[in-house]
Amino acid sequence: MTTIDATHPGATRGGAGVEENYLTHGKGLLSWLTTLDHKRIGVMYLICLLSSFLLGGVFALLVRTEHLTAGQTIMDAETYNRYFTLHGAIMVFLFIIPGIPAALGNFVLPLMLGAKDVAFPRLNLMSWYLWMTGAMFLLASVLTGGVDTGWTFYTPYSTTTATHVIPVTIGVFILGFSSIFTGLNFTVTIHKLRPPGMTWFKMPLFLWAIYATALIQVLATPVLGITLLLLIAERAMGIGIFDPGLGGDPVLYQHFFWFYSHPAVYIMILPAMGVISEIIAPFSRKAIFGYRFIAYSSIAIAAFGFLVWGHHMFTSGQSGLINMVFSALTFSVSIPSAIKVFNWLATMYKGSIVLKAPMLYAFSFIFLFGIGGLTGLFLGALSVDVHLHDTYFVVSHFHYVMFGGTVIAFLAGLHYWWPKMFGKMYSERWAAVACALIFVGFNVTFFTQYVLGSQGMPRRYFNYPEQFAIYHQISTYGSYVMGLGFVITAIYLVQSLVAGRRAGANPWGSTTLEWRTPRIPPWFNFENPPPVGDPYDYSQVRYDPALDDYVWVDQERHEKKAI
Amino acid sequence: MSGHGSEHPEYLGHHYDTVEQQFDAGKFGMWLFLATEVLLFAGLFCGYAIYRSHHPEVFIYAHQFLDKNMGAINTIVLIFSSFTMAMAVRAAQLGKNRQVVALLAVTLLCGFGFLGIKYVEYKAKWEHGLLWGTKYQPSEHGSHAEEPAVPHAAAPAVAQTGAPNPGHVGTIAEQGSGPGAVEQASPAAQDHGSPAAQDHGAAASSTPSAVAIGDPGPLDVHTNIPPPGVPSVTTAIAPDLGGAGGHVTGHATTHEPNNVHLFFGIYFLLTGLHGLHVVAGMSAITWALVRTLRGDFSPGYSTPIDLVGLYWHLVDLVWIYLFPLLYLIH
Amino acid sequence: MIYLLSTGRSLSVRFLLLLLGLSAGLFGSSAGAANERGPTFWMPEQASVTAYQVDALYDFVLWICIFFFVLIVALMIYFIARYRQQKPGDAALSQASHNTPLEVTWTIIPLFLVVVIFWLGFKGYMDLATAPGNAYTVSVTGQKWSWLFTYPNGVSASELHVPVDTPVKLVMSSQDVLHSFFIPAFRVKQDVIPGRYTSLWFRATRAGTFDVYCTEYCGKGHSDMLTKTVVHPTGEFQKWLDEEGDFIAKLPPVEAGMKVYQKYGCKQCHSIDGVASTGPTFKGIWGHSQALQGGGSVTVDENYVRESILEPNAKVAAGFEAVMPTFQGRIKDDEIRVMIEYLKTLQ
Amino acid sequence: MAQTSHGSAAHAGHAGPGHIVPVKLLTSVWLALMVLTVITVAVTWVDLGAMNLWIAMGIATIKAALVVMFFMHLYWDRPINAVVFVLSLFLVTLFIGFALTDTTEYSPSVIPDYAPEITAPKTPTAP
Repeated sequence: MTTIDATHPGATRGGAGVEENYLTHGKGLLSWLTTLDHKRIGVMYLICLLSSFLLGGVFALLVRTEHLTAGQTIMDAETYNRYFTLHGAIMVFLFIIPGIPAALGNFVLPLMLGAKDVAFPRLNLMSWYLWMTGAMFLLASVLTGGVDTGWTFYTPYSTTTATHVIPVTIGVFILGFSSIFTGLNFTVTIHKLRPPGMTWFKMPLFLWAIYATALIQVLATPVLGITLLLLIAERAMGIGIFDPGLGGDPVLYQHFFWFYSHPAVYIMILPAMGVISEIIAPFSRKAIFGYRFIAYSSIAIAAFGFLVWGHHMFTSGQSGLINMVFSALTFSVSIPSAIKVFNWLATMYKGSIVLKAPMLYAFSFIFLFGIGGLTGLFLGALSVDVHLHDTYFVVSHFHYVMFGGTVIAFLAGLHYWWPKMFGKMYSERWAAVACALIFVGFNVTFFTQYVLGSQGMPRRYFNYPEQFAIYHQISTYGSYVMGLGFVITAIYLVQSLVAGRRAGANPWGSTTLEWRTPRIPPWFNFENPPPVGDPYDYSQVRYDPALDDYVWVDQERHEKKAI
Repeated sequence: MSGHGSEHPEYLGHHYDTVEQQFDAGKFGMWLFLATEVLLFAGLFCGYAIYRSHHPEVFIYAHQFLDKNMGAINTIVLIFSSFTMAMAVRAAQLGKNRQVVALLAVTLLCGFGFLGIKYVEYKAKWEHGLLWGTKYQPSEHGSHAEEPAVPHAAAPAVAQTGAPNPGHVGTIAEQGSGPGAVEQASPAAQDHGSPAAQDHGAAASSTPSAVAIGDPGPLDVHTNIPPPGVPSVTTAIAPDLGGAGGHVTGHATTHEPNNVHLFFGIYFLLTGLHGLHVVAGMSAITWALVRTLRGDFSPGYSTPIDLVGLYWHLVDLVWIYLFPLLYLIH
Repeated sequence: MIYLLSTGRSLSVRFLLLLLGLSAGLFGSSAGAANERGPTFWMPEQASVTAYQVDALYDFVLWICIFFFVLIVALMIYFIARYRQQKPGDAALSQASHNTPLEVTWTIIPLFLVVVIFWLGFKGYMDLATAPGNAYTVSVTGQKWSWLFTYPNGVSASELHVPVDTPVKLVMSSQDVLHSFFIPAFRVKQDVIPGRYTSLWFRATRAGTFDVYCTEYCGKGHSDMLTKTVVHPTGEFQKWLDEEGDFIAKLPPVEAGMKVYQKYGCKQCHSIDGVASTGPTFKGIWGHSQALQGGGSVTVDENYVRESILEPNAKVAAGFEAVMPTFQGRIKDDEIRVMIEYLKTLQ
Repeated sequence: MAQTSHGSAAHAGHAGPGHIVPVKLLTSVWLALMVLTVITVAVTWVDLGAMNLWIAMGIATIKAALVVMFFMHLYWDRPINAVVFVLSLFLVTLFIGFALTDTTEYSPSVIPDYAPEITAPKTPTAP
């Protein structure tokens, strides 16, 4: 860092001399495990999250394989019940909820904001350790036989089953605190660490999305905490709050659970929408359309997200009055989501669209999230939901949103920020192939499940009547295609780390602040606060064919002057 | 770190520009954390609200077994500790570190006092079997246990369900050491004892129950904890036993409502979670105390004390609601 | 469509059919003016008065979804093709960053649509939730992993039998964990909760046999917690009910025992073909010695069978979990007697 | 961070951020809290029916407000901190409101004195 001239605006462009960056700042595993640097913590999260995604994915493939034939294919009913539970619990609590905020958000948020770190770096590291502790509990449960309650832990089944419920709930409880502290950190960072010039409406939309997410993380997760504590108390001490035999109310548990877990859906999807906003604009070389509408819609989704939890309980024995209220409120969430999709399309209109991996994933996102979002309309409508509730229709709907939305956006963001994270490029061609396989495989797997669900196939079924066999088979084959896509992704990403082409400092020509740092950001991000411009004004950068990279016009001018 | 100017004090994080910014960030962070604490308790308050509104009789009946005086004393102790904490924050801002130490120490002592009283209360509940769920087995006193147990609809419910943890049933009898726990009878027995037996029980029980509560010294431990078999006059229409020397009166018996254990479940969850927060707050105060003694703080920088103070006040806030909700039910 | 798909064709052909079926099903669905319709690509057959209403809304929402989905994807593909960057660094044709009237328009139109969907959904739900006052009431008990239906005259059965064209109200409760009662053909579903009565109603529009599923996860046998709804033609329901009422008197004991075996869902866990599942098989069990969990053994005789039905967890067979619910209070003494007669024949 | 409003001129030479509350005010607040505690207990001697609960809650809320505003400095603090706190209370209300309304709505369908005929598994369950 000593080589950097302090009078330079922002940080210098990378490339010359020995690079001192966050990856080379300290050596050895210990320097990583004790790091307070948000970028390293982000990378550590990334590694752990991808590992849990792999684990959850393996369970998913096993579950799908079991459905190749009716009755027992490769496992018995008890194993199947454990596997789908573990698939759900691992994917939801270990991967998707922390997913984009903890891995990509940690890396990108302070850079985008123009800050040197998050507000509380120690707390940030602690979040990671809490995540690890929670993951250990879940893993311990997996190794000792797992749980068979479904990831929702509905009482009274979860209080009476003989499987290891308590370790998993303790694990999820700890993961909840990890999530709370991440959200708290981000909220404070965005409020208090914006550099001069970074006003609220100069913030990139990803930060708006992360901000809205962080608020939900802080305000909803504690209720999950108390719910799980009550469940543990119920199981370990027989406290009776949810036990009808003791005067308790099992349906009350569902209110408790969904008060968190519905907003949690927005913890998953909001950052994904933020990533897509961040990608559509630079890859269309055009200012994002309707910045304020998109920003406000993030906040609106977060706010409405707290008001709709009861739509998970339309057939649960919830009263008709409350069903009506929640159904009405549920539809309110669809409006801001629709606004976002239309704004993305409008951004592409008359753009200069670049077909690179991140943008391909963004297209997949719009396609898949479109389906996922629209099929939500069926489930929000009370009378139709009565038929579709707890069938494969619901399974398909939330996979289209959680996978087609969040996971695809996670991949989009990963491909988008990969050069900034590691300073390397990956193979565009293989990325396109993998994206196509995942897209096709996903649709084959899950579109069939809409049909299954509408026909009445209930979810969480080990066995199924013969008339559903064909759909299950198609679905399973689709999942293999998807799995293949991920294997290819893993291979070319690792290959990129080892032998990837050296990336430029701003290969996509984006104009958010993280692209002002050298090719790999230095330890403290910015020596001086970077000049804050319009995040989506692409006249600030110029394509340089010699470097095959974009250069900042103001930096270039400054360097010329210096010469 | 060539960029760090000379006026970047040691306590200022590298990523902050000014002390004020760091202070603001710390406080905002703490308020967000307090919001999460509020929502953590929200679940239990929600449970309370629902069960109280659906089973008011349970709450009216069961709250008599709580010692209102102890609750009141604890309220006073916590409020006083909040006051000393606020004074400590003020002293820290002014750089009067010796005052800070003294005030924090007093606050800590109040914390211990609160926990001590809570311990006495818990012990009494434990000895009387006034516990949660399947462990709710109010003990009998005197000749009461000689009464034949009358079959009762609620009894099998208590005994049979929630049985993921077999083996708990009956453990109180083995563990309890107070006189009240010596004889263990079916939970059904106490509602149906004949009036005569009830009389007898009332007479016989006042002494052992007082003994069982323990001897917390100057605190007023009269028989505000009637044995469960001997509820007061017509609890169903809820005359309060009164804070000023309320005691078991009259011989009329009222039936114990079903699922009284729900109240104790909620009581233990709420006060237990609150107690954990008291312990956490005390740890934080100890940490602040040590750092003050080490001389970490100056008038320019005492944010940690401020933050610990905020946390401690929240603990007080929760109790301000718990006291009337649990002890002063009408 | 379904028929075509389930015939033995190669997978690729089936998949093609599935894709074709998308459109076929759609057009089929728009023609559903009659009060009843067979299975379509999307929905199972309609067999209740409310099914038509639910399907109409389903189709309405489906068309809205298709419209918006096609709109979005078509625009996306058109923009990709039309505005694709020609060479690196090319700028966009326009930098328009907002257009408030346009944005307000695409906020208002969806808002209007969802209000309509909500209203229709709510109306349909009110019809589903409000049983006619004269409905014939059947009590339903869910337990791991079988259903038991009890009729006003005290008769009980493991399959639901109802008269056609008559409103039937089910009052349901669970004996253990949550279950959910679902008849796809009637488009009705309701969770069955321990400690509470929940209810649903339907009026079957034609005679036939329809699937019943449990749709709230309830453990190992969740996917086997199936039964049938038999809708009797006019006049035949009462006949069935009368016969069912005194089958023990009318049938030979062994046959009556077999009926009991089916009625209480014994077959979910106890096979009669010698293969053990959740519980020991009944084949060859009578008169033999059964090893018990925790040591010891017992001879399977009248007393043991009776005890196992009424207090299932008193003596659990070795190698099995104590998961059997008690039948105390529901099974009649006579029924246990004929059940034992039936067991004796399973050698 | 230019719009800082706290810290008062009265404390010249005070370098740190944050408002310094006068001892007199702190003491008054404490005394007020004690008085309100006594009132809370005293009110329970009078039977006012359902009003008892609301009076108790009202007094508790006044006490809480005193603590929050003066002991916790929220009166002088940045508004955002108050917004966060109020938001959390709003969500508590929302949560309890919906859950309570729903359970009350369906309470007629609850089976009184429900005791399942089935005994739960007697085998020891895993933790």
